[in-house]
Amino acid sequence: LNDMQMQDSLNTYNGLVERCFNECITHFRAKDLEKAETGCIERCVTKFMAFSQRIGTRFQEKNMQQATPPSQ
Amino acid sequence: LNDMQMQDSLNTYNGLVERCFNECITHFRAKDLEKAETGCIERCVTKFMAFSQRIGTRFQEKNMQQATPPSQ
Amino acid sequence: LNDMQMQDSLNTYNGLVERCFNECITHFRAKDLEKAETGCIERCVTKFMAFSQRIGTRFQEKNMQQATPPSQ
Amino acid sequence: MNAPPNAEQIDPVMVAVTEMQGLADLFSRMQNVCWSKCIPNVREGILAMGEMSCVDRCVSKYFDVHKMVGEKLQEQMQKAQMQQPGATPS
Amino acid sequence: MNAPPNAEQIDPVMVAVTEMQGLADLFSRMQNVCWSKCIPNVREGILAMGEMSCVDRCVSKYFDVHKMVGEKLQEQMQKAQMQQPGATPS
Amino acid sequence: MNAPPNAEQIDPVMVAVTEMQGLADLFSRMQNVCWSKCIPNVREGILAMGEMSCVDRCVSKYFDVHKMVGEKLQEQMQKAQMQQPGATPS
Repeated sequence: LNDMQMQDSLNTYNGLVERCFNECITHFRAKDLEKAETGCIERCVTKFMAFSQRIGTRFQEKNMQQATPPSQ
Repeated sequence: LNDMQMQDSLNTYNGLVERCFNECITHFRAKDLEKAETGCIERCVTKFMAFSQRIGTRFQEKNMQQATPPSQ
Repeated sequence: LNDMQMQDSLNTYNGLVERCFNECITHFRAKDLEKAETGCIERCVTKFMAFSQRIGTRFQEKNMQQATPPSQ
Repeated sequence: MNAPPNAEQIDPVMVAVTEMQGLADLFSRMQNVCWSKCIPNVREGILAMGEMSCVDRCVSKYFDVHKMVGEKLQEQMQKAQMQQPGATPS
Repeated sequence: MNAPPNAEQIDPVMVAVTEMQGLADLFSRMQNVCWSKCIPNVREGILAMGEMSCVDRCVSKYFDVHKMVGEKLQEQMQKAQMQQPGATPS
Repeated sequence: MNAPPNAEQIDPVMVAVTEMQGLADLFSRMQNVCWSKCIPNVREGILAMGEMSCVDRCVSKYFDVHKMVGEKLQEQMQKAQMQQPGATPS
Protein backbone atom coordinates (compact mmCIF):
# COMPACT_ATOMS: atom_id res chain seq x y z
CA LEU A 1 0.00 0.00 0.00
CA ASN A 2 2.86 2.26 0.89
CA ASP A 3 4.50 1.31 -2.38
CA MET A 4 1.28 2.08 -4.17
CA GLN A 5 1.27 5.58 -2.78
CA MET A 6 4.87 6.12 -3.81
CA GLN A 7 3.91 4.88 -7.24
CA ASP A 8 0.95 7.23 -7.34
CA SER A 9 2.89 10.34 -6.49
CA LEU A 10 5.55 9.39 -9.03
CA ASN A 11 2.83 9.10 -11.65
CA THR A 12 1.42 12.48 -10.68
CA TYR A 13 4.86 14.02 -10.86
CA ASN A 14 5.72 12.48 -14.20
CA GLY A 15 2.28 13.37 -15.50
CA LEU A 16 2.74 16.97 -14.48
CA VAL A 17 6.10 17.12 -16.22
CA GLU A 18 4.51 15.81 -19.40
CA ARG A 19 1.58 18.18 -19.15
CA CYS A 20 3.69 21.29 -18.59
CA PHE A 21 6.22 20.27 -21.20
CA ASN A 22 3.48 19.95 -23.78
CA GLU A 23 1.95 23.22 -22.66
CA CYS A 24 5.12 25.28 -22.57
CA ILE A 25 7.76 23.85 -24.90
CA THR A 26 6.93 24.56 -28.49
CA HIS A 27 10.17 24.64 -30.38
CA PHE A 28 13.56 22.99 -30.40
CA ARG A 29 15.85 25.59 -31.87
CA ALA A 30 18.11 25.38 -28.82
CA LYS A 31 18.81 22.82 -26.14
CA ASP A 32 18.39 25.12 -23.15
CA LEU A 33 15.14 26.43 -21.79
CA GLU A 34 14.32 30.01 -22.66
CA LYS A 35 13.04 32.62 -20.25
CA ALA A 36 9.52 32.46 -21.66
CA GLU A 37 9.54 28.72 -21.24
CA THR A 38 10.73 28.66 -17.64
CA GLY A 39 8.14 31.29 -16.75
CA CYS A 40 5.46 29.18 -18.36
CA ILE A 41 6.60 26.06 -16.49
CA GLU A 42 6.46 27.91 -13.19
CA ARG A 43 2.94 29.11 -13.81
CA CYS A 44 1.98 25.67 -15.02
CA VAL A 45 3.12 24.01 -11.80
CA THR A 46 1.54 26.66 -9.57
CA LYS A 47 -1.70 26.46 -11.46
CA PHE A 48 -1.70 22.71 -11.40
CA MET A 49 -1.20 22.71 -7.64
CA ALA A 50 -4.17 25.03 -7.19
CA PHE A 51 -6.22 22.94 -9.61
CA SER A 52 -5.14 19.75 -7.92
CA GLN A 53 -6.08 20.98 -4.47
CA ARG A 54 -9.48 22.13 -5.58
CA ILE A 55 -10.32 19.02 -7.56
CA GLY A 56 -9.06 16.81 -4.74
CA THR A 57 -11.31 18.53 -2.22
CA ARG A 58 -14.34 18.28 -4.48
CA PHE A 59 -13.55 14.64 -5.24
CA GLN A 60 -13.45 13.73 -1.58
CA GLU A 61 -16.68 15.55 -0.83
CA LYS A 62 -18.43 13.73 -3.64
CA ASN A 63 -16.88 10.42 -2.75
CA MET A 64 -17.99 10.61 0.88
CA GLN A 65 -21.45 11.69 -0.15
CA GLN A 66 -21.75 8.75 -2.48
CA ALA A 67 -20.23 6.08 -0.24
CA THR A 68 -22.80 3.99 1.55
CA PRO A 69 -21.32 2.51 4.73
CA PRO A 70 -20.74 -1.24 4.38
CA SER A 71 -23.02 -3.28 6.66
CA GLN A 72 -20.10 -5.60 7.49
CA LEU B 1 -5.13 -13.67 -11.59
CA ASN B 2 -8.50 -13.05 -10.09
CA ASP B 3 -7.31 -9.68 -8.93
CA MET B 4 -6.03 -8.94 -12.39
CA GLN B 5 -9.48 -9.57 -13.83
CA MET B 6 -11.06 -7.30 -11.26
CA GLN B 7 -8.48 -4.70 -12.19
CA ASP B 8 -9.24 -5.17 -15.86
CA SER B 9 -12.96 -4.68 -15.56
CA LEU B 10 -12.39 -1.64 -13.39
CA ASN B 11 -10.16 -0.21 -16.11
CA THR B 12 -12.78 -0.93 -18.74
CA TYR B 13 -15.45 0.69 -16.61
CA ASN B 14 -13.37 3.77 -15.85
CA GLY B 15 -12.28 3.97 -19.46
CA LEU B 16 -15.88 3.88 -20.62
CA VAL B 17 -16.81 6.65 -18.20
CA GLU B 18 -13.99 8.79 -19.59
CA ARG B 19 -14.91 8.02 -23.17
CA CYS B 20 -18.59 8.82 -22.79
CA PHE B 21 -17.89 11.89 -20.69
CA ASN B 22 -15.65 13.26 -23.42
CA GLU B 23 -18.19 12.34 -26.07
CA CYS B 24 -21.26 13.74 -24.35
CA ILE B 25 -20.35 16.51 -21.90
CA THR B 26 -19.43 19.66 -23.72
CA HIS B 27 -20.20 22.53 -21.40
CA PHE B 28 -20.14 23.37 -17.70
CA ARG B 29 -22.80 26.00 -17.35
CA ALA B 30 -24.53 23.94 -14.67
CA LYS B 31 -23.51 21.20 -12.28
CA ASP B 32 -26.31 18.77 -13.12
CA LEU B 33 -26.56 16.65 -16.23
CA GLU B 34 -28.98 17.88 -18.84
CA LYS B 35 -31.50 15.74 -20.68
CA ALA B 36 -29.46 15.79 -23.90
CA GLU B 37 -26.41 14.69 -21.97
CA THR B 38 -28.05 11.78 -20.18
CA GLY B 39 -29.52 10.60 -23.46
CA CYS B 40 -26.11 10.75 -25.06
CA ILE B 41 -24.53 8.82 -22.18
CA GLU B 42 -27.15 6.09 -22.50
CA ARG B 43 -26.54 5.69 -26.21
CA CYS B 44 -22.80 5.83 -25.61
CA VAL B 45 -22.93 2.93 -23.15
CA THR B 46 -25.27 0.86 -25.30
CA LYS B 47 -23.17 1.46 -28.37
CA PHE B 48 -19.98 0.67 -26.52
CA MET B 49 -21.43 -2.61 -25.31
CA ALA B 50 -22.34 -3.58 -28.87
CA PHE B 51 -18.93 -2.45 -30.10
CA SER B 52 -17.20 -4.26 -27.28
CA GLN B 53 -19.00 -7.51 -27.92
CA ARG B 54 -18.24 -7.41 -31.62
CA ILE B 55 -14.59 -6.49 -31.24
CA GLY B 56 -14.16 -9.07 -28.47
CA THR B 57 -15.53 -11.82 -30.69
CA ARG B 58 -13.35 -10.83 -33.63
CA PHE B 59 -10.33 -10.57 -31.35
CA GLN B 60 -10.79 -14.07 -30.03
CA GLU B 61 -11.29 -15.51 -33.51
CA LYS B 62 -8.09 -13.87 -34.70
CA ASN B 63 -6.20 -14.80 -31.57
CA MET B 64 -7.11 -18.48 -31.84
CA GLN B 65 -6.31 -18.51 -35.53
CA GLN B 66 -2.89 -17.09 -34.86
CA ALA B 67 -2.03 -19.14 -31.78
CA THR B 68 0.09 -22.16 -32.57
CA PRO B 69 -0.50 -24.88 -29.96
CA PRO B 70 2.49 -25.23 -27.62
CA SER B 71 4.30 -28.53 -28.11
CA GLN B 72 5.00 -28.77 -24.35
CA LEU C 1 12.43 -7.35 -11.76
CA ASN C 2 12.80 -9.75 -14.58
CA ASP C 3 9.03 -9.76 -14.96
CA MET C 4 9.05 -6.00 -14.99
CA GLN C 5 11.47 -5.97 -17.90
CA MET C 6 9.34 -8.44 -19.81
CA GLN C 7 6.36 -6.21 -19.10
CA ASP C 8 8.28 -3.16 -20.29
CA SER C 9 9.31 -4.62 -23.59
CA LEU C 10 5.76 -5.84 -24.14
CA ASN C 11 4.54 -2.30 -23.54
CA THR C 12 7.09 -0.91 -25.96
CA TYR C 13 6.08 -3.47 -28.56
CA ASN C 14 2.36 -2.86 -28.14
CA GLY C 15 2.95 0.87 -28.09
CA LEU C 16 4.88 0.69 -31.34
CA VAL C 17 2.09 -1.30 -32.96
CA GLU C 18 -0.41 1.34 -31.90
CA ARG C 19 1.81 4.18 -33.08
CA CYS C 20 2.49 2.71 -36.50
CA PHE C 21 -1.11 1.62 -36.94
CA ASN C 22 -2.29 5.16 -36.30
CA GLU C 23 0.41 6.53 -38.56
CA CYS C 24 -0.10 4.19 -41.49
CA ILE C 25 -3.65 2.80 -41.53
CA THR C 26 -6.10 5.39 -42.65
CA HIS C 27 -9.01 3.57 -44.20
CA PHE C 28 -10.96 0.35 -43.81
CA ARG C 29 -12.24 -0.35 -47.27
CA ALA C 30 -10.67 -3.82 -47.18
CA LYS C 31 -9.55 -6.21 -44.48
CA ASP C 32 -6.07 -6.86 -45.83
CA LEU C 33 -3.13 -4.50 -45.68
CA GLU C 34 -2.32 -2.68 -48.87
CA LYS C 35 1.14 -2.27 -50.35
CA ALA C 36 1.34 1.38 -49.33
CA GLU C 37 0.40 0.43 -45.81
CA THR C 38 2.94 -2.35 -45.40
CA GLY C 39 5.65 -0.06 -46.78
CA CYS C 40 4.66 2.60 -44.30
CA ILE C 41 4.70 0.11 -41.40
CA GLU C 42 8.19 -1.02 -42.37
CA ARG C 43 9.52 2.52 -42.45
CA CYS C 44 7.71 3.27 -39.24
CA VAL C 45 9.39 0.40 -37.39
CA THR C 46 12.83 1.18 -38.83
CA LYS C 47 12.48 4.84 -38.01
CA PHE C 48 11.24 4.07 -34.52
CA MET C 49 14.22 1.82 -33.89
CA ALA C 50 16.60 4.59 -34.94
CA PHE C 51 14.67 7.11 -32.88
CA SER C 52 14.57 4.76 -29.94
CA GLN C 53 18.28 4.10 -30.01
CA ARG C 54 19.13 7.77 -30.19
CA ILE C 55 16.75 8.85 -27.47
CA GLY C 56 17.85 5.97 -25.26
CA THR C 57 21.49 7.01 -25.56
CA ARG C 58 20.71 10.65 -24.81
CA PHE C 59 18.51 9.63 -21.89
CA GLN C 60 21.26 7.58 -20.29
CA GLU C 61 23.82 10.34 -20.76
CA LYS C 62 21.53 12.84 -19.10
CA ASN C 63 20.52 10.45 -16.38
CA MET C 64 24.11 9.67 -15.42
CA GLN C 65 25.03 13.34 -15.50
CA GLN C 66 22.17 14.15 -13.17
CA ALA C 67 22.57 11.25 -10.77
CA THR C 68 24.50 12.21 -7.63
CA PRO C 69 26.17 9.13 -6.14
CA PRO C 70 24.34 8.00 -2.97
CA SER C 71 26.43 8.52 0.18
CA GLN C 72 25.14 5.21 1.57
CA MET D 1 0.56 -18.22 -6.24
CA ASN D 2 1.35 -21.00 -3.79
CA ALA D 3 -0.14 -18.89 -1.00
CA PRO D 4 -1.83 -20.51 1.98
CA PRO D 5 -4.62 -22.63 0.43
CA ASN D 6 -7.81 -20.94 1.49
CA ALA D 7 -6.93 -17.23 1.43
CA GLU D 8 -6.49 -17.48 -2.33
CA GLN D 9 -9.82 -16.76 -3.96
CA ILE D 10 -11.22 -13.68 -2.21
CA ASP D 11 -8.45 -11.98 -0.29
CA PRO D 12 -10.12 -9.01 1.44
CA VAL D 13 -6.88 -7.04 1.41
CA MET D 14 -6.60 -7.44 -2.37
CA VAL D 15 -10.22 -6.39 -2.77
CA ALA D 16 -9.50 -3.23 -0.77
CA VAL D 17 -6.34 -2.56 -2.76
CA THR D 18 -8.19 -3.04 -6.05
CA GLU D 19 -10.94 -0.71 -4.88
CA MET D 20 -8.37 1.91 -3.99
CA GLN D 21 -6.68 1.48 -7.33
CA GLY D 22 -10.04 1.85 -9.03
CA LEU D 23 -10.64 5.07 -7.13
CA ALA D 24 -7.15 6.32 -7.91
CA ASP D 25 -7.69 5.52 -11.58
CA LEU D 26 -11.05 7.29 -11.53
CA PHE D 27 -9.46 10.33 -9.93
CA SER D 28 -6.56 10.49 -12.32
CA ARG D 29 -8.81 10.22 -15.38
CA MET D 30 -11.16 12.85 -13.98
CA GLN D 31 -8.22 15.08 -13.29
CA ASN D 32 -6.99 14.80 -16.87
CA VAL D 33 -10.41 15.31 -18.38
CA CYS D 34 -11.31 18.28 -16.19
CA TRP D 35 -7.93 19.89 -16.75
CA SER D 36 -8.32 19.71 -20.49
CA LYS D 37 -11.96 20.85 -20.38
CA CYS D 38 -11.53 23.67 -17.84
CA ILE D 39 -7.98 24.97 -18.10
CA PRO D 40 -7.46 26.45 -21.56
CA ASN D 41 -3.98 27.83 -20.82
CA VAL D 42 -1.42 28.63 -18.14
CA ARG D 43 -0.95 32.29 -18.92
CA GLU D 44 -1.70 32.97 -15.26
CA GLY D 45 -0.35 30.95 -12.32
CA ILE D 46 -3.70 31.04 -10.52
CA LEU D 47 -7.14 29.60 -11.15
CA ALA D 48 -9.54 32.17 -12.55
CA MET D 49 -13.06 32.36 -11.09
CA GLY D 50 -14.57 30.79 -14.17
CA GLU D 51 -12.04 27.98 -14.09
CA MET D 52 -12.88 27.24 -10.46
CA SER D 53 -16.56 26.83 -11.06
CA CYS D 54 -15.84 24.84 -14.21
CA VAL D 55 -13.75 22.43 -12.12
CA ASP D 56 -16.50 22.12 -9.51
CA ARG D 57 -19.12 21.35 -12.13
CA CYS D 58 -16.79 19.04 -13.99
CA VAL D 59 -16.28 16.93 -10.85
CA SER D 60 -19.99 16.91 -10.17
CA LYS D 61 -20.86 15.85 -13.70
CA TYR D 62 -18.06 13.30 -13.80
CA PHE D 63 -19.43 11.58 -10.72
CA ASP D 64 -22.93 11.61 -12.18
CA VAL D 65 -21.69 10.10 -15.44
CA HIS D 66 -19.69 7.53 -13.47
CA LYS D 67 -22.79 6.49 -11.55
CA MET D 68 -24.99 6.49 -14.62
CA VAL D 69 -22.58 4.40 -16.66
CA GLY D 70 -22.40 1.88 -13.82
CA GLU D 71 -26.17 1.52 -13.67
CA LYS D 72 -26.51 1.36 -17.42
CA LEU D 73 -23.78 -1.26 -17.67
CA GLN D 74 -25.45 -3.51 -15.13
CA GLU D 75 -28.80 -3.13 -16.84
CA GLN D 76 -27.26 -3.98 -20.21
CA MET D 77 -25.44 -6.99 -18.85
CA GLN D 78 -28.62 -8.35 -17.33
CA LYS D 79 -30.41 -7.87 -20.63
CA ALA D 80 -27.55 -9.55 -22.49
CA GLN D 81 -27.66 -12.55 -20.18
CA MET D 82 -31.38 -12.95 -20.77
CA GLN D 83 -31.58 -12.82 -24.56
CA GLN D 84 -28.09 -13.84 -25.77
CA PRO D 85 -28.01 -12.63 -29.39
CA GLY D 86 -26.56 -15.08 -31.90
CA ALA D 87 -26.34 -13.61 -35.38
CA THR D 88 -23.59 -11.10 -36.11
CA PRO D 89 -23.76 -10.04 -39.78
CA SER D 90 -20.51 -8.96 -41.34
CA MET E 1 6.37 -12.94 -1.75
CA ASN E 2 7.40 -16.06 0.18
CA ALA E 3 7.90 -18.13 -2.95
CA PRO E 4 10.08 -21.23 -2.97
CA PRO E 5 13.73 -20.01 -3.33
CA ASN E 6 14.75 -21.39 -6.70
CA ALA E 7 11.58 -20.80 -8.74
CA GLU E 8 12.40 -17.10 -8.58
CA GLN E 9 14.15 -16.33 -11.88
CA ILE E 10 11.85 -17.84 -14.51
CA ASP E 11 8.58 -18.48 -12.79
CA PRO E 12 6.28 -20.05 -15.42
CA VAL E 13 3.23 -18.60 -13.68
CA MET E 14 4.67 -15.11 -14.03
CA VAL E 15 5.43 -15.75 -17.68
CA ALA E 16 1.82 -16.74 -18.24
CA VAL E 17 0.57 -13.74 -16.31
CA THR E 18 2.82 -11.41 -18.32
CA GLU E 19 1.60 -12.96 -21.55
CA MET E 20 -1.98 -12.43 -20.48
CA GLN E 21 -1.22 -8.86 -19.55
CA GLY E 22 0.39 -8.35 -22.93
CA LEU E 23 -2.72 -9.70 -24.61
CA ALA E 24 -4.96 -7.54 -22.43
CA ASP E 25 -2.84 -4.50 -23.27
CA LEU E 26 -2.99 -5.35 -26.97
CA PHE E 27 -6.76 -5.69 -26.76
CA SER E 28 -7.29 -2.48 -24.89
CA ARG E 29 -5.14 -0.48 -27.32
CA MET E 30 -6.87 -2.06 -30.30
CA GLN E 31 -10.21 -1.26 -28.74
CA ASN E 32 -9.28 2.40 -28.32
CA VAL E 33 -7.82 2.71 -31.78
CA CYS E 34 -10.71 0.98 -33.54
CA TRP E 35 -13.28 2.94 -31.56
CA SER E 36 -11.73 6.22 -32.59
CA LYS E 37 -11.25 5.11 -36.21
CA CYS E 38 -14.66 3.47 -36.68
CA ILE E 39 -17.15 5.16 -34.35
CA PRO E 40 -17.48 8.81 -35.36
CA ASN E 41 -20.32 9.57 -32.92
CA VAL E 42 -22.92 8.10 -30.59
CA ARG E 43 -25.99 9.69 -32.12
CA GLU E 44 -27.47 6.20 -32.32
CA GLY E 45 -27.27 3.58 -29.58
CA ILE E 46 -26.55 0.81 -32.08
CA LEU E 47 -23.73 -0.05 -34.45
CA ALA E 48 -24.48 0.93 -38.02
CA MET E 49 -23.70 -1.57 -40.79
CA GLY E 50 -20.70 0.45 -41.94
CA GLU E 51 -19.38 0.68 -38.41
CA MET E 52 -19.61 -3.08 -38.00
CA SER E 53 -17.55 -3.85 -41.07
CA CYS E 54 -15.12 -1.11 -40.15
CA VAL E 55 -14.61 -2.79 -36.76
CA ASP E 56 -14.07 -6.18 -38.39
CA ARG E 57 -11.50 -4.82 -40.79
CA CYS E 58 -9.86 -2.77 -38.09
CA VAL E 59 -9.31 -5.88 -35.97
CA SER E 60 -8.01 -7.77 -38.96
CA LYS E 61 -5.59 -5.03 -39.91
CA TYR E 62 -4.53 -4.49 -36.33
CA PHE E 63 -3.52 -8.12 -36.01
CA ASP E 64 -1.64 -7.96 -39.28
CA VAL E 65 0.23 -4.85 -38.18
CA HIS E 66 0.95 -6.48 -34.84
CA LYS E 67 2.45 -9.49 -36.54
CA MET E 68 4.37 -7.42 -39.07
CA VAL E 69 5.85 -5.14 -36.43
CA GLY E 70 6.96 -8.17 -34.44
CA GLU E 71 8.75 -9.68 -37.43
CA LYS E 72 10.29 -6.37 -38.46
CA LEU E 73 11.48 -5.73 -34.89
CA GLN E 74 13.24 -9.07 -34.68
CA GLU E 75 14.83 -8.58 -38.08
CA GLN E 76 16.06 -5.11 -37.07
CA MET E 77 17.43 -6.32 -33.77
CA GLN E 78 19.37 -9.07 -35.46
CA LYS E 79 20.78 -6.56 -37.92
CA ALA E 80 21.68 -4.20 -35.09
CA GLN E 81 23.50 -6.94 -33.23
CA MET E 82 25.54 -7.74 -36.31
CA GLN E 83 26.79 -4.32 -37.35
CA GLN E 84 26.67 -2.20 -34.16
CA PRO E 85 26.83 1.40 -35.45
CA GLY E 86 29.14 3.71 -33.54
CA ALA E 87 28.99 7.26 -34.85
CA THR E 88 25.96 9.36 -33.94
CA PRO E 89 26.35 12.87 -35.39
CA SER E 90 24.57 15.64 -33.50
CA MET F 1 11.38 -10.68 -2.12
CA ASN F 2 11.70 -12.94 0.92
CA ALA F 3 12.53 -9.98 3.16
CA PRO F 4 12.85 -10.27 6.94
CA PRO F 5 9.45 -9.76 8.61
CA ASN F 6 9.93 -6.31 10.07
CA ALA F 7 11.52 -4.64 7.04
CA GLU F 8 7.98 -4.52 5.62
CA GLN F 9 7.22 -0.81 5.78
CA ILE F 10 10.28 0.57 3.99
CA ASP F 11 11.54 -2.34 1.94
CA PRO F 12 14.68 -1.09 0.14
CA VAL F 13 14.05 -3.50 -2.73
CA MET F 14 10.61 -2.01 -3.27
CA VAL F 15 12.06 1.49 -3.13
CA ALA F 16 14.54 0.54 -5.84
CA VAL F 17 11.81 -1.08 -7.92
CA THR F 18 9.60 1.99 -7.57
CA GLU F 19 12.47 4.24 -8.57
CA MET F 20 13.12 2.12 -11.62
CA GLN F 21 9.45 2.21 -12.50
CA GLY F 22 9.50 5.97 -12.11
CA LEU F 23 12.45 6.18 -14.46
CA ALA F 24 10.81 3.83 -16.93
CA ASP F 25 7.64 5.92 -16.79
CA LEU F 26 9.64 9.10 -17.30
CA PHE F 27 11.41 7.56 -20.28
CA SER F 28 8.26 6.27 -21.88
CA ARG F 29 6.48 9.62 -21.55
CA MET F 30 9.51 11.47 -22.89
CA GLN F 31 9.67 9.06 -25.78
CA ASN F 32 6.04 9.70 -26.68
CA VAL F 33 6.33 13.44 -26.34
CA CYS F 34 9.55 13.74 -28.31
CA TRP F 35 8.27 11.41 -31.02
CA SER F 36 5.19 13.54 -31.52
CA LYS F 37 7.15 16.81 -31.35
CA CYS F 38 10.07 15.77 -33.54
CA ILE F 39 8.88 13.10 -35.97
CA PRO F 40 6.25 14.62 -38.24
CA ASN F 41 5.93 11.58 -40.50
CA VAL F 42 7.44 8.25 -41.50
CA ARG F 43 7.85 8.93 -45.19
CA GLU F 44 11.49 7.91 -44.78
CA GLY F 45 12.73 4.97 -42.75
CA ILE F 46 15.62 6.95 -41.35
CA LEU F 47 16.02 9.92 -39.03
CA ALA F 48 16.67 13.16 -40.89
CA MET F 49 19.40 15.49 -39.62
CA GLY F 50 16.86 17.96 -38.30
CA GLU F 51 14.96 15.21 -36.54
CA MET F 52 18.11 14.02 -34.82
CA SER F 53 18.95 17.39 -33.35
CA CYS F 54 15.32 17.92 -32.43
CA VAL F 55 15.42 14.65 -30.47
CA ASP F 56 18.63 15.67 -28.69
CA ARG F 57 17.21 19.02 -27.68
CA CYS F 58 13.90 17.49 -26.73
CA VAL F 59 15.64 15.12 -24.29
CA SER F 60 17.71 17.95 -22.89
CA LYS F 61 14.69 20.20 -22.39
CA TYR F 62 12.61 17.36 -20.99
CA PHE F 63 15.19 16.71 -18.30
CA ASP F 64 15.37 20.40 -17.48
CA VAL F 65 11.60 20.62 -17.19
CA HIS F 66 11.59 17.46 -15.07
CA LYS F 67 14.11 18.97 -12.69
CA MET F 68 12.41 22.33 -12.60
CA VAL F 69 8.99 20.86 -11.91
CA GLY F 70 10.47 18.84 -9.06
CA GLU F 71 12.01 21.90 -7.45
CA LYS F 72 8.90 24.01 -7.97
CA LEU F 73 6.71 21.28 -6.51
CA GLN F 74 8.78 21.04 -3.36
CA GLU F 75 8.82 24.79 -2.96
CA GLN F 76 5.05 24.94 -3.39
CA MET F 77 4.44 22.15 -0.93
CA GLN F 78 6.57 23.85 1.69
CA LYS F 79 4.65 27.08 1.15
CA ALA F 80 1.35 25.20 1.37
CA GLN F 81 2.35 23.60 4.66
CA MET F 82 3.24 26.98 6.11
CA GLN F 83 0.14 29.01 5.29
CA GLN F 84 -2.62 26.41 4.87
CA PRO F 85 -5.33 28.31 2.97
CA GLY F 86 -8.87 27.78 4.25
CA ALA F 87 -11.42 29.60 2.07
CA THR F 88 -12.20 28.14 -1.34
CA PRO F 89 -14.82 30.37 -3.01
CA SER F 90 -17.09 28.63 -5.46
